[in-house]
This record gives sequence, C-alpha cells and structure tokens, in this order.
Amino acid sequence: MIKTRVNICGVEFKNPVIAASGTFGFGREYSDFFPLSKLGGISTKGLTLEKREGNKGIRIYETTGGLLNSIGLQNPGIDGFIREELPYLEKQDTVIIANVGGSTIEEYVKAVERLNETSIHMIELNISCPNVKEGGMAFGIKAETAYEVVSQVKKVCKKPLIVKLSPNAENIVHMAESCVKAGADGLSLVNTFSGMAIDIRLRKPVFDNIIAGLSGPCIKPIALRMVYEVSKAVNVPIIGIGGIMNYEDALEFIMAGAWAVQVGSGNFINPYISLEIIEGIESFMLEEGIEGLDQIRGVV
Amino acid sequence: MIKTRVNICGVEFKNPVIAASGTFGFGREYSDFFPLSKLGGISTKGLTLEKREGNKGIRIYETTGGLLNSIGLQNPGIDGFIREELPYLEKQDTVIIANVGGSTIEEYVKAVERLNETSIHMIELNISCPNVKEGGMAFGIKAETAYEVVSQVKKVCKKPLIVKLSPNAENIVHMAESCVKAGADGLSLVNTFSGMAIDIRLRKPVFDNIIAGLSGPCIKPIALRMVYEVSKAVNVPIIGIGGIMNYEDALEFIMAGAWAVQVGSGNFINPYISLEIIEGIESFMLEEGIEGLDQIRGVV
Amino acid sequence: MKGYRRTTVKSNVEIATNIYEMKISYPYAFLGCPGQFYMLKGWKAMDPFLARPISIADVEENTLSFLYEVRGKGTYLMSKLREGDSLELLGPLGKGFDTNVKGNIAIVAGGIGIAPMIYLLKSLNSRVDFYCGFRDQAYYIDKIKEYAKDIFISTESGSLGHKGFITDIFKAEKYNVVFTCGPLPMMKKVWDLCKGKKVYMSMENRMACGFGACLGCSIQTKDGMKRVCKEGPVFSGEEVFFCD
Amino acid sequence: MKGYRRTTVKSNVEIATNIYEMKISYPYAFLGCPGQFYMLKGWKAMDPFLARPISIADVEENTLSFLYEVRGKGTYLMSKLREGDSLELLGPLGKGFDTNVKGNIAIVAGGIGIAPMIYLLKSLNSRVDFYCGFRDQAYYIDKIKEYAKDIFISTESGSLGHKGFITDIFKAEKYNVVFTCGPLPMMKKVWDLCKGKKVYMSMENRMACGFGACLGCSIQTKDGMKRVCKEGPVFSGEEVFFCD
Ligand SMILES: Cc1cc2nc3c(=O)[nH]c(=O)nc-3n(C[C@H](O)[C@H](O)[C@H](O)COP(=O)(O)OP(=O)(O)OC[C@H]3O[C@@H](n4cnc5c(N)ncnc54)[C@H](O)[C@@H]3O)c2cc1C
Ligand SMILES: Cc1cc2nc3c(=O)[nH]c(=O)nc-3n(C[C@H](O)[C@H](O)[C@H](O)COP(=O)(O)OP(=O)(O)OC[C@H]3O[C@@H](n4cnc5c(N)ncnc54)[C@H](O)[C@@H]3O)c2cc1C
Ligand SMILES: Cc1cc2nc3c(=O)[nH]c(=O)nc-3n(C[C@H](O)[C@H](O)[C@H](O)COP(=O)(O)O)c2cc1C
Ligand SMILES: Cc1cc2nc3c(=O)[nH]c(=O)nc-3n(C[C@H](O)[C@H](O)[C@H](O)COP(=O)(O)O)c2cc1C
Ligand code: FES
Ligand code: FES
Repeated sequence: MIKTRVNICGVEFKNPVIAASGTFGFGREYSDFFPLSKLGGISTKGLTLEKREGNKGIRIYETTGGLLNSIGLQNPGIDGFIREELPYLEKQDTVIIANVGGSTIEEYVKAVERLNETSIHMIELNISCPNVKEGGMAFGIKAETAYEVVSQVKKVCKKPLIVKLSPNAENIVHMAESCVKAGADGLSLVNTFSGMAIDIRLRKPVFDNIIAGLSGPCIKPIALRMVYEVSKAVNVPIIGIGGIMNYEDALEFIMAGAWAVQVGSGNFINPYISLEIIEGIESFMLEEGIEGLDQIRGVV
Repeated sequence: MIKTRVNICGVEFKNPVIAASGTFGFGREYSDFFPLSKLGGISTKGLTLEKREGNKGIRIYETTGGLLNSIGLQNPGIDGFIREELPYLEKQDTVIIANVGGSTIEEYVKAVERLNETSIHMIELNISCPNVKEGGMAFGIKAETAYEVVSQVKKVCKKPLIVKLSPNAENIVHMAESCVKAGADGLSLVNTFSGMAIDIRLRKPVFDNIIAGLSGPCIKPIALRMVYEVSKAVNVPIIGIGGIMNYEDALEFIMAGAWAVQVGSGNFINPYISLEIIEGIESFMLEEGIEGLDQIRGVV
Repeated sequence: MKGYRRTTVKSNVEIATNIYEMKISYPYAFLGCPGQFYMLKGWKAMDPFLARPISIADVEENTLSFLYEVRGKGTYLMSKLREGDSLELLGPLGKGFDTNVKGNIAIVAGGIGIAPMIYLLKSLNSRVDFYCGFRDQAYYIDKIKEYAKDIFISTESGSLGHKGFITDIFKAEKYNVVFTCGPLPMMKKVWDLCKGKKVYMSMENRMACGFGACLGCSIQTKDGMKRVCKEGPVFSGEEVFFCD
Repeated sequence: MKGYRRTTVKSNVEIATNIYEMKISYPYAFLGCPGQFYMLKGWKAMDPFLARPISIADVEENTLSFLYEVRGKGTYLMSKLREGDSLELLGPLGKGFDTNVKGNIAIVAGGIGIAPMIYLLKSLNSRVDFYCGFRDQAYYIDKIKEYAKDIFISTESGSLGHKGFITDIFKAEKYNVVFTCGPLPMMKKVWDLCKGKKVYMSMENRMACGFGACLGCSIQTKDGMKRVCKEGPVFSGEEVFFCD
C-alpha cells in the first residue's frame, strides 16, 4: 500500500501536492475541471488585511520557460475572504492554507489575528512583499528583518505557521534559520525571483513597477538547489516550490528534502497538472517499491 | 552614420558584442564559421595559474530554457594559454579579454602578473570560483571577500580590470560597489546561477559536485534586473551577460545600462548568433534613427 | 470543463498578408457563443510557455475556425501548422456577446478585430450592418456579405472602400445596438459616437491562464477590477470607459 | 563550415519499436565520413534548448539518413516530424572511423549503436563481418546483408539469432581490426576480447555545442581530457580504456 499522505506541522495532507498561492485563486476556477478534494491542499491568493486592487499596467509577460508577473496582491482582503471565499473552500475537503501578505508588521499581525478564529488549517506568511516602512525593500531579503516580522506574528498566531521564503534573500540558508529561530513551524520556498523586461521600442520597462516576479520551469534548477540547501540546515518541514511541471520535478524536490510541493505557474498552462503529478508520484512509488514519501524524502 | 563602437576603460570595441567566457574556447572552433574580427571581443575560457582538467562525471545537463554546466575550469593554465592560444588570438583583430579564475588570492595575483606582460587587452576577474581557503564558498558571494581579492589583484594589474560578478552574491549592488571601491575599472555580470538537478531513478544529484551553474535564456529576466540595479549604483562601465539570444535581448541590456554585452550559451545553439545580434542592433539603430549606443545606453 | 484537448489541423491558409484562417477538427459537443475564445497551443514543448487566446471565428459541423494575425512568436508558430498537425486547445472561455438584442444593429470591426464578428453576425437573428476597417488588404468580405444587411469598408491605404478609418463613415445615429472589436482607440471612438446606446466591446489583454485564475488580465472597470478572460472579453461601453 | 542549415524531412518511419529511420533532403555538397555526426534540431523554439547529436546512418544522392531511438524529449519530438517538416542541422562534425585499414575486419554493434555502422560498412573497401546485438527486435538486417561478408545476430530475448549478448558469439581471434559502437559495457567487453588488436570505438556523451566549444563532452583519455565531439566520437580502445 502506497502512502502519499504527509503530516506537516500537525496538519494531515492526503498527498504532497499543493496549489501555490496566486496561481489558484480560491479554487473556484479549478473546480470547473476537477473536485478540489483531490489536492493535498490549496494555498490561497495572497491575502492582505484590506482589500487591494493590485497593480496597474501590464501584469503578465512571458519569458523563455516562464513568466514575469506583477499582479500586486489583488485580493478581497481578509474580511472579504472570510465572507465570500472561505465558506466555499471549507466544503472542499482539502487543506486550506491562508497565504498572508502585508506592508507593515502590524498589518501582518492583524491579518493573522483575524484568521486565527477561522477554519483555515495553516498560515503561509509571504514575506516577499515590499516593506513600506523600510522604503520598499522586502521583509524577505535580510534575515534580521524577517526575524522581526516572523517573531511578532508567531506571538499571536494560533495556527501552524509556515513562512514562505523569497529566493531574493541575501542568504537563503541564514534566512531559513532565522525564520525557524523566530518560530516558523515550517518553511515554503521559493517565491518568485525579482526579474525585469524592457520594451525596446518604447524604451521603457514593460512593468509600471519596473521589477516583477519570475516563475515557471526556468527557475526550477535554482529553486531546487535552495530547497536542498535549506533542508540540510533546518529541522522543520519544508514545502518545495519553483517551476514544478511534472511528477519528476516534484520528486526531485522531495528527494532534495521537501515534505510536500506547491505547483504554481504550471496550473495556468494545464489546469489538470496537479492531478497528473499526484498520479505520476504514485506510479513512480509503485514501480520503485516505495511505500511512503519518508523513504525518499531528502535521500539526496 | 551608425556607430556601434564603444570604448570601455580605454579599450576600443568595434561593436558591443563579446563572446562570453567558457562558451567560446579560445575562438578556434568559431573561426570555422566566421572571421573572429567581426566580434567586439572575446573573453577567453577561464584561465587558472596552473592547467586544470576540470570536473568528472556529467558536465552538461539541459533544463527548460537553459543548461546547467559543471565544466570546472578545464583550461591549459596561464602558461599554456600564452604559449598555445594567445599567438593565434593576437592575429584575429578583436579585443582579447583574459578571463581569470583562482582558488586563492595568491593564485589570482600570480595569474594576473603573468598576463600583465602579454598582448591581451583586458582582464576579466571571475570571482565565482570556490575559494578553497574559505571552505569552498565563492569569492563572489560576500562583498568583503570580493573586496579583498579585487584590491589585491588591482595592486599588481597593469591592464584594465573588469570584475565579473556572480548572481549568487548576497547583494548584487553592494557587491558591485565594493568591487568598484576595490579598484575595478569595470564590471561584467552575470555569471551562472547556482542550480541543481537530481536523477530520480538513481536518487542522486546529476552532477558529482551536486551544484552546477545555470545559464541561458531562462536566467535573462533576473540578469537584466541585476544589470539595471548595478548600473544605477556605480559609475564604471558595465558589460551585461545572461541569456542573450537575439538583438532585442542585447538592446534590453544596453537600455538597462550596459556598455556592451556578452553572449554565452547562445553560441552553442547557433554559432553565428553574435553576428546576427550585431546586425540586428545595427538595423534597429538605423530604423530608430539612433546614431550611437550612448543615445540609448541606460535610457530605462 | 475538460482541460486542454488535442485536435488536428484541417487547414491553415494565409488569406491576406500575415492573416491566417485555420480550421481544426472538433469532434466534441460544441457549446461556445460568439465572442468567446479558446486558449491555443500549437507547439509541443514549453517555449512559448503560455497558450494564446484566439476568438471563435466560425463554427461548422465538427469544425472550428480561427482567424488570426501573426504578431509574435506564438502566432508565428501557429502559422506554420499544416494539415494533420496537432494542436491543443482549451475552451470555450469567457463571456461572449449578448445576442438577445433588438433594434437596429451595427457591427464595427477594425483589422483582426473582425475575427469574432462573423460568428456573431451569423448568430444574430436580425439583419445587421457590418462596418469593417483595414489597414490595406481587406479579407472575409464575401463571407460577411452573405450574412450582413449592408457592408461598409474602409482601408487606410485607400485600396478598397473609404480611404481612412472606419469610424469616419460609421453612422452611429442609425443604430440602437453596436458591437465592436478592434484597437482600443477605435473602440473608444465608437463609444464616443454612441453615447447612450448599447455598445458591446470585446477587449484584449495579455493572458496567462485564460480561465480566471491568475488575475493577469484584469482591467479597471466601473465596478472594480474585472478579468478579461472571465467577466469578459465582452464588456459594455460604460464598464470600460467609465472615467469619461 | 556553415551554421545550422534548414532542410526538409523526406520520410520518418518507425522501423522497430521506438526506432526511427529519418531521411532528409540535403542539397549541399556532402563531405562527411562514417562515424561523423550532425547536431539536429527538429523544433522551432527554445525548448528543448540544445540540439541533439545523431550519427550519419547513410548517404545517398541529396539525401541523408539518420537512425535513432526515442529516449527522451528531443528524440520524441524528432519522431513526430512528418514529410515536409523542416529540421535544422549542423555538421558533419567530429572525427569519424579510419576506413583505411587492412586485414580481417569486424564490426560489433549493440542496439542503436548500429546507426553509424551501415555507412561505415559501405565505405570499407574490404568485406567485413558484421556482429549486431539487439534487445528484442532486430532492424536494418537486410541492408547489412547487402554489404557484409557474414552477419551474426543476437537478441537478449532470443527472438532472433543467438539468445544473449553479441559479445558471447564474437570471435575476436579471427580479426585484426574491430569497429564497435554500443553501450559502454559492451564496448569494454569487445576491448577486453581484443587486446592487442586495433579497436575503434564510437563514444557518446551529453553535448551542448557539438563543435568543441563548451568542453561539456570531454572524457578522460590516456592523453588527457578529449572532446567526444571534436577529437572523437571515434577513439581507439587504448585511448579510452587506458586505466586497465
Ligand atoms: C480574448 C482574446 C481574443 C483574441 N482573439 C484573437 C483572434 O481571434 N485573432 C487574433 O489574431 N488575435 C486575437 N487575440 C490577440 C492574440 O491573442 C495575440 O495577438 C497573441 O496572443 C499574440 O501572441 P504572439 O505570441 O504572436 O505575440 P507575442 O510575441 O506574445 O507579442 C507580440 C505583440 O503582441 C502584443 N500582445 C501579445 N499578447 C497580447 C494580448 N493578449 N493582447 C494584446 N496585445 C498582445 C505584444 O504587445 C507584442 O507587441 C485575442 C486576444 C484576446 C485576449
Ligand atoms: C556523437 C553521437 C552520436 C549519436 N548518434 C546517435 C544515433 O545515430 N542514433 C541515436 O539514436 N542516438 C545517437 N546518439 C545518442 C543521442 O544523441 C541521445 O539519445 C539523444 O541526445 C537523447 O536526447 P533526448 O532528448 O531524446 O533524451 P534526453 O531527454 O536528453 O535524455 C534521455 C536519456 O538519454 C540519456 N542521454 C541524453 N543524452 C545523452 C548522450 N548524449 N549520451 C548518452 N546518453 C544520453 C539521458 O541520460 C537520459 O536517460 C548519439 C550521441 C552522440 C554523442
Ligand atoms: C500570477 C502569480 C501570482 C502570484 N501571487 C502570489 C501571492 O499572492 N502570494 C505568494 O506567496 N506567492 C504568489 N506567487 C508565487 C507562487 O506562489 C510561487 O511561489 C511561484 O510562482 C513559484 O512557483 P512556480 O514556478 O511553480 O510558479 C504568484 C505567482 C504567480 C505566477
Ligand atoms: C559551459 C560554460 C562554461 C563557462 N565557463 C566560464 C568560465 O570559465 N569563466 C567565466 O567567467 N564564466 C564561465 N561561464 C559563464 C558565462 O561566461 C556566462 O557568464 C553565463 O553563461 C551567462 O551567460 P549566458 O546565459 O549567455 O550563457 C561558462 C558558461 C557555460 C555555459
Ligand atoms: S488570464 Fe488568468 S485571470 Fe484572466
Ligand atoms: S559538445 Fe561542446 S565541446 Fe563537445
């Protein structure tokens, strides 16, 4: 009997494939394709305390093997989420991870406090958002800044707390260690890479914000390396993210030390991608006589 | 009259397209395809004081939109270069940039001293090599370590000194500033990103060294962003590198602030790629009424 | 909905410079309306990474037609498909035109904006005036003539019909309902000429998913951000040009 | 040398499970020798990023043949090419077999290692014994029979010829010169059986450029690192198995 289930910080996932934040909305669009209960879990679109409209101008730009996005946390706000999306998600029999963003520590803390009282299973703290108080530099760049926000959030957080790391961190291993010291129960990585594109005819950046976030298979080798390094350095569960497009990719992350994976941009080009990955992992385990994920987790 | 020529640290390039180190050998293989004099310049395969055989095991692994390499500085050593390759390169009427690697500061210094007495036009210091004294961590990660090696090299270097930055630097802008402070006459960026791949059947890393270097169009958006940020921060000429596959890419780097570009992995899939880029830049300038590269350099 | 389906190209013909009509076999129950679109992927690997949104141009038994202009890499690769090649597509997607309208109706199309309009024209129960503007070469004219009450043509080059823009000769006052698709400035002009009337316009934006998940295609509307792929691509004039 | 040239597929046929023979039009002066190879790119965009090395299987007037096995993404995409599709290729590359040899000659090929051996067989002036081992299905046998003095076949499944490995029935003592291509363990076995004789073996390695620039394909040899694409792919047994 093959067991793809995995327990992360006390939360039981029926399989290790989770929809990545910002690529799955609140699940509704995908439920046209398949029952969401098939997924290990869903990480919601990044939520902020207040509703946000997101960025102006071009929001999506294709690159070789990936895409740059500058959505800018368009979301209904925590209250809108609780009112309009959560009741629907609750019924789906899958793990609900609330992905939380913010521009100040207070904003993060308040958002988490509101979520404490809801049925979500886990919080994923997105520390890649620009920190308005520190002039736009993301919380996720310097280990000390991250320590600050994570420890403040941890003080109030009543749900298992996953911190989502940015690959733009100065040192991904120090960052991970710092977040764990600050109280993170688990880590997920990576978020998008800071990237850029220029419209040479207009002689202007493609994005109003100049810099946008790179995702997709193009980033996979770097993301995998980071997951590998972090998994050797910390003792909390890790969720691997970055360019996962098939079961082989997912298994690479698991062998590098990930307890579960998140699939992001891949959902856009194939809404069934997570199901195919789940099936692929199962067949691989069957073929290779692997009974549980723990037998291959971190073997590399 | 369109002028694609550019003067970088006193060295005149007939056009802004340079072959990137490690992707062009010492030019011989490409001279089967076209006269090397068509190029702005050639950066040699990374040279170390002593001859090196390079890494064992798999050296090349394709990824989406790029490749991982673990060649490991296979090169004939400075003396071998001077004896066997330089006489040939000297005759090619193009700028010769000696790319220099090393595992200790002494090794870098000695290599540069040997090159001082030769006809090469410029030195490109590759500080991404692992620093054996510091346990394998590359010189190019921490700004302080880079400062140390660059300032020591600068003391003896009689050629214009370009420092080639690693995108794995903790903070690319601080790194750039630090190298300039240490005496770099110019900067080139980026080198390859640390990446990884796992063979899931063997349950082992693909590369003997575990980590390898990622290059190709997959990295372009990140490389471009780094060139943009660095060009805003320092006042020395910058050479843009990373995933350049066509003239549009090259122009993006120039508009982001690069004085010239280097083309790397692209040479592998199209040996004529640099010539096509040069022609493309010229046509673009003609169409848009641009007379010299300075009119568009850093316009973004 | 099914995910991406693999089908086969029946024909793919350049009907004017850089304008192609592609027919594909579609042996599935077809439930699409005019104004809806498909995400098309006419390549087997991950470059281009994203599929491309293309409107339904026409529907026949077991066959879908697309009309597209070669603009960049994706449409270039599409143009290289030959009979028998395979193609993946997802759809029909989005909210199409409201065909349940009454009164005097006009369609105003600019350039490749004509693509979704033939199927619309065929689906409208009343007879409709069709205005189409081109840069130089006109296409699909015969097909339009078959179904339209009257056809008005303009070309910027003057090679056919009125020399200039289609909005120069568009008689807004004659109509109660106007459907338009084309460059944004053209649609804006139509809207300006039609204030007070029912104007439906098909919007474009870069898309990653095409089914509402990425928020990449959102545009500002009177009622907040709306996704072109889900709440659109057809919007009313008021929704889009609410700032005036 | 020219860079990548665009040519057209004439035919692409599956001659055994997962084994394809592709013929392409080659309207250029052909200067290749047996054992040389081409870098092939049968896709239009940058995924796969690298071209794939494939040996020259045969040469006819204005036509090149390749024989290949579908292993991964690249060869899979190649297998989907149809008549009239275009293909880019660079070559001929590398150092081929030395055909200027005398004495009793044998060719020992394992699996798809047969690919470069037909052209070699046709090019050798003396008559040659041909040993070929397959896993299950044999292919290209008729073609070999046309040119070989004698043919010896083995299959691991026993479906044809000797059941087992080709090296089981290879009579090394009969020959002065041996050419071999196939899995490394097979070639090693041939070398062990042939010590003292002239053994030429065609090596494989992952390649980025195929023309000597990247050093990605270098292997350790008796005389230091050598590039499979430039100093090879054909090496002598001593060069490769120098450690023994
Ligand atoms: C709902 C919808 C329906 C469409 N229907 C059709 C149709 O029936 N026929 C047709 O020819 N085209 C249609 N388009 C436009 C078509 O999707 C784009 O032309 C195509 O995606 C360009 O892809 P490419 O790879 O060729 O160009 P790219 O290389 O991606 O870009 C080339 C140029 O096109 C512009 N561009 C790219 N994508 C878009 C976009 N989504 N919207 C606006 N500009 C863009 C870029 O600015 C660039 O200048 C539709 C678009 C939408 C959103
Ligand atoms: C000089 C030379 C001549 C060749 N001639 C032929 C030929 O005539 N017919 C033929 O069928 N094949 C030939 N090959 C092998 C062929 O190049 C590979 O099978 C092909 O590149 C695999 O590409 P892929 O995308 O299908 O597989 P990938 O997805 O790249 O890999 C699939 C599997 O193949 C292995 N692999 C990939 N590339 C190589 C390689 N270069 N060497 C060894 N293993 C590899 C990988 O380990 C992997 O398990 C030759 C190789 C060389 C170096
Ligand atoms: C369009 C888009 C929107 C995203 N929004 C969020 C977000 O709101 N919060 C977050 O933590 N990550 C967000 N991400 C990052 C993804 O969750 C994921 O970390 C990243 O895309 C890398 O994975 P991938 O390569 O599989 O896409 C977004 C990514 C994309 C492409
Ligand atoms: C096979 C290979 C070998 C390389 N060797 C070197 C080297 O010796 N020294 C160096 O500074 N950079 C080396 N590089 C890095 C390139 O010069 C370049 O910085 C990098 O590949 C990014 O550019 P690209 O995306 O255009 O390839 C190498 C890159 C590749 C792919
Ligand atoms: S294209 Fe993704 S939401 Fe519209
Ligand atoms: S493949 Fe590049 S040197 Fe051989």
